[in-house]
Amino acid sequence: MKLYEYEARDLFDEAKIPLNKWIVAKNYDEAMNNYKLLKFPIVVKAQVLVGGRGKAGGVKIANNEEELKMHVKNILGMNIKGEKVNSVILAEAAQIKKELYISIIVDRNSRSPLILASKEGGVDIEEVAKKDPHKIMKIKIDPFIGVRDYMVRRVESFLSISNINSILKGLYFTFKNYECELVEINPLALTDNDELVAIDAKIVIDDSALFRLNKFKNRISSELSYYENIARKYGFSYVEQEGDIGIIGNGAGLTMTTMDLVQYYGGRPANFLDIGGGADAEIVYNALSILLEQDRIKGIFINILGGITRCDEVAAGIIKAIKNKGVNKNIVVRMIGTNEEMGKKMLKEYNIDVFDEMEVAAKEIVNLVYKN
Amino acid sequence: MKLYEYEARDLFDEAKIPLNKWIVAKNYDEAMNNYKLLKFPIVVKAQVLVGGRGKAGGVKIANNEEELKMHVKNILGMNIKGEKVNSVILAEAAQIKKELYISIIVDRNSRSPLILASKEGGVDIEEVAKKDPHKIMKIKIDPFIGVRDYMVRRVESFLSISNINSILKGLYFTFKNYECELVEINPLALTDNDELVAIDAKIVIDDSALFRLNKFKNRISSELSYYENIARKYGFSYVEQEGDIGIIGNGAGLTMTTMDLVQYYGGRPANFLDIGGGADAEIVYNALSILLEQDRIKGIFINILGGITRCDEVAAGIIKAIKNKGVNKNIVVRMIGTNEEMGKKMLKEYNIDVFDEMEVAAKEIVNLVYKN
Amino acid sequence: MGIIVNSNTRVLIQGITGKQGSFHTKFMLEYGTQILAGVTPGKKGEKVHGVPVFNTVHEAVEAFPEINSSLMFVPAPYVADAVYEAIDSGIKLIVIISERVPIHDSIQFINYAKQKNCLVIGPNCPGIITPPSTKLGIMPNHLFKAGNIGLVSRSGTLTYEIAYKLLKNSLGISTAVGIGGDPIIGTDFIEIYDYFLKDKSTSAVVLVGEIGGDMEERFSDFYNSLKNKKPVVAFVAGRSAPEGKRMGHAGAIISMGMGSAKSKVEKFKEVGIPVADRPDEIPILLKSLLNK
Amino acid sequence: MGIIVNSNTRVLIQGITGKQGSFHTKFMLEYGTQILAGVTPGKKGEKVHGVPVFNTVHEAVEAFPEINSSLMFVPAPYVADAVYEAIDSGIKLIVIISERVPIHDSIQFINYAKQKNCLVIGPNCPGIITPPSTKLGIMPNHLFKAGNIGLVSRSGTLTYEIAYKLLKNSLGISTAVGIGGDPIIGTDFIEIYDYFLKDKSTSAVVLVGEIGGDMEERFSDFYNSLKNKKPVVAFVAGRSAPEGKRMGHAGAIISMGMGSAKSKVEKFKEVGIPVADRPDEIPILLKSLLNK
Repeated sequence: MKLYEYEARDLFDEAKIPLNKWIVAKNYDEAMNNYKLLKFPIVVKAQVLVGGRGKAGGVKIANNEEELKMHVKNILGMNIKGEKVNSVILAEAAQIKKELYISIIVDRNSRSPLILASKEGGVDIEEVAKKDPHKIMKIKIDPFIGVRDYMVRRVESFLSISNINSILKGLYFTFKNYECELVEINPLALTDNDELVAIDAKIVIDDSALFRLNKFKNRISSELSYYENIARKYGFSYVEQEGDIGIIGNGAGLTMTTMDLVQYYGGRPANFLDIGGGADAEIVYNALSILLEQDRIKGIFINILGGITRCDEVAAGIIKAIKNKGVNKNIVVRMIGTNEEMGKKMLKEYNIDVFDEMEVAAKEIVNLVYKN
Repeated sequence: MKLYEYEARDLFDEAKIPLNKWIVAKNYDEAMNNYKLLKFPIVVKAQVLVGGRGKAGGVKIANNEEELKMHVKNILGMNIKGEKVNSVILAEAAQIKKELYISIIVDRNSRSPLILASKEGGVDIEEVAKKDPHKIMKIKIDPFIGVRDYMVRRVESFLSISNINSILKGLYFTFKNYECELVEINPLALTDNDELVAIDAKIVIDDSALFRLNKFKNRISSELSYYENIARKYGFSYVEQEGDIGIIGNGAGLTMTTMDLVQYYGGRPANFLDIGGGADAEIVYNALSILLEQDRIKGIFINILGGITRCDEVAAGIIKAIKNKGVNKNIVVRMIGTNEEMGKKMLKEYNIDVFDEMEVAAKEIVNLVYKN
Repeated sequence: MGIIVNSNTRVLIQGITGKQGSFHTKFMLEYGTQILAGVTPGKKGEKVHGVPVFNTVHEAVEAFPEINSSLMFVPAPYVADAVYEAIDSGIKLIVIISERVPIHDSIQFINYAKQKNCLVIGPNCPGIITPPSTKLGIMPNHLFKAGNIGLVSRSGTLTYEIAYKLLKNSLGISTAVGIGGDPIIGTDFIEIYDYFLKDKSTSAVVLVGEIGGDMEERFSDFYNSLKNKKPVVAFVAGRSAPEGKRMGHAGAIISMGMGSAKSKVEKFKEVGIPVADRPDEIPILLKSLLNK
Repeated sequence: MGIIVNSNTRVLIQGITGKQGSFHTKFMLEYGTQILAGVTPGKKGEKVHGVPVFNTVHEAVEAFPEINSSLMFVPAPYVADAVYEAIDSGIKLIVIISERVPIHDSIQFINYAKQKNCLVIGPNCPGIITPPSTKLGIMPNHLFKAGNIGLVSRSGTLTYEIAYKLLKNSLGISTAVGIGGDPIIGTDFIEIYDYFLKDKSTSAVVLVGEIGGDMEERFSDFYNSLKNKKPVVAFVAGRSAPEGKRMGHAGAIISMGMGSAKSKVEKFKEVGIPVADRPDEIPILLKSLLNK
């Protein structure tokens, strides 16, 4: 779960990581009432979870009250890549001598946290890694000993600075304490008087750890669309796409492959929907209902390989949805495995053809949706 | 450094380890003013660092105010194995169904913390280990993962109880947080209503960690005798014994061996005094002065193998002591190694014989002290 | 034969009395797996499909010293403790079925396991199966027949799909390993392939990747560096997946331009590993490699 | 020849610019030790008796990849960090001279070192010396001449005393190891004796114990269980020590009836290891064993 910048800044404050002075405002009045705590020039930053807000006009500098009013008005309520701006950060613009980069990430390869430090900050770190790999230093953190002083000295030596100890220890504190996948300062500014200040704050928390993170466990993720939130409630996994063929599968890899096959045969998948292992009729009903409701979806491909999942349960869920919601779309079902015969027989009665091979079924749904 | 029971109880309170209700009192009035917080019967316990206070009459049960007054009066100021009782604990006597034992120790063999649990508490755990080893369970704690729930379940299963989780986690918290060599509850009482309560509290803190333990770093250890405290101030290591031949050596092993040799030849070592590595004349002077001051000491054996320690510095320290304090005791010096010739020459001028072999020198000091 | 598990494998089930644990214990027993004991704290003395249940791993191992492997159906919050218990009891293979294990827990217990020379497979995996009779996992029994194809996959149901395709094309499996769909897992493609290289019963390997991370790219580099190889056919799920969205699996996410199917497919092809565009191409590619 | 260190040992000194570090660097160089670099944070570019100083171990090892050992004169509060730095830079032998290292630090870094296959000697030890020319330690150079006696000791000066007795009796040393006087140390009697068993240049071993703990007792059991042994002569310091008092060394304390010299001497004798009552008996006992 990605945090908003202002949430990440709160955690940085807790970890005593120095930030340029800032306030957050949920509306115009709040911004205008509180901005006087800050000195001009002031940066106004849209609070959204999608990347690239700067290029989208979500970050502006105000040199006086006039400009500030204008920027706050413009940015609040703005739509950035489909996400509405509901709050802004106002922050003092730092006098920056040099922009650096520092983060701690979960490294899949070493199965450990990793410190990433870059001599070039304020830009896409992946770009730096590709273009100038020598500008990036990586230090593996053994999870049992944490960030040690010697690592601090190595980073300082690499970045030619001398005061990153508390920042690095603070980052690791946040990383551990809030079970993060990523804590990032980009840019980390070296100011004209040689102080280090975080100008931005990015934190991604491990979803699987939310149950024990009291501070965040009830936070609703506004990254999710309307249907994605419904899916989370019903206990299956749903990701929206822009296409017109709805997808239901059991298992993440099989569901992705189902989408891939639809695309392979020229179709446009409308979503990823994984009902998980051992889903009962009710889950299948809820899953199918979400897709049936959406007008943009012209056809639905249900792909089940029954292991723990029983084909008769899946069939029962499909039948319930057809009865309750009515059928206004093409539906193709591929179903093999546990109780396959019973499931097939049940669906026959509703005139739904069931396929054995997913490739054949994928071709069929594409034909049905686009060729008619 | 061993803590007093009341200090250990404070740490247990911090760690939320349940204790029988208690107060500490430094004098009679304090005890009488505060005892009403407790219900009779009340146990009065002498606060000393030496073991065996119970047998020495330092622990008594009072069933009413009368008895309480008597016990507090008797115990405060009492002398237990040379240690004066300066404070007492008053504690409610628990209704005990069964006495158990639990501790966490530093285990030299596995280089790890170790949980020790015994079905028999309130007695000497070493005795139980010898007599009934099957009554004791040992679980190694990996320092990087700490006390895990499964260890709690194993201890509970072994002791036939079901609620030691918070006690064991609390003990480990104390053990880690205060860098202990030992945290021990003996006995751990199972009360009539099946609750677990610590009836005693023993903690030994690692001396080497004191510099970073703010709570204890300035605590003066009253375990130490007058001269032991002086020695600590001067930066050498001194342990008092009951004999009459004073010992000075450089290095712990060599100094112990020096004592052993004196004993081997029939003498009684009066102390252990290790001046450490690279001692200068001033340290030698201070060390020798401590021994020269003590009337019980009849002779002194100085045994130096010079490596970093220079024999001329040692000689200078000896000469300064002789000049300032006067010689009223036999002194035998064994000295080889760095600047040996110079040191020997210096001492010759003061008619002090210097030996090459420690065995010969040891025999000589024993002869001088006892045969004259 | 096969890798990691075989007829010498003696299994403990941690979390045996739960719904999933009990359900799959039955199917594993039916497949022929030698399950000696189960553990659920507080359930000592019970039996699950004839398998005795203990309170602690220590007790189970004391009663059955032959136990050399543990399979976990423990709820995610308790997985870490269960793993430490198994490792500290001397178990050298741990297969973790549980999903949604916190990443920081996985980091710690996987590093701990490595120190103690214990092999961890998973978390969030379907397990490992060596046909004809050893299954530590949740795969449908009937799809896995003995043969000479090694199968290693980041995905569960997709593994069964491929086993089904192999079966229909008269190809059998030496061992199939689901390594798990989390970002942090105990054993990766390189390590499993290394086992297959040493296994005489394996002639070729199917490697099933998916979006997220760079395990496929790292495998390709490793494969390329080898002198003696066994043929590999690869498949990558998620060609149609958008950036920045987790596709069901915690580890299946394209982030910051990293982990796309395109990158993985290109890298495989670059080092000479044929990539199937559809699952039904896998048996065809395999047969052509095996007939070379 | 000798054990652990020899003419192939290339040394880094951590804490080289301190008083002790600089002083002993000189004597080690005089003895013939190959010291390539030193580390003291903030002192990069300085030289100590000609040895270049770096800010971090990483830099030193980058400049001198031949470095395979580190000797530490770091102040006690900073020892743990220095050890982690050395281990994470790939160094496989660490000798820690520093005294008063917190026990909880030692527990952690010694366990960490073991995971990474790094050998730690100490803390609170005089070091290790293989005559005629390799010393990682603080022993007086002139007492240590090459020969066939292995020497392992919990004590510093007492080790020199015994080296002096051997020298006077025309006995030389293969390697002498001071394992350290702390309760928690990296390497114990058993491990060092194991090295001596495999060392062709060692014919007999002098083992110098002292009160505290049960390392001597555990060694005796180990020795007793061996089929092929080399002769051992033991000495135990602290026969006259009282219970409950630390005798200088942090680890030298008889507590709760454990760790007395009497127990150790009896145990040695029980398994057939002759024990010298006085240091000057050691050469006599050695000669009689070697002439058997």
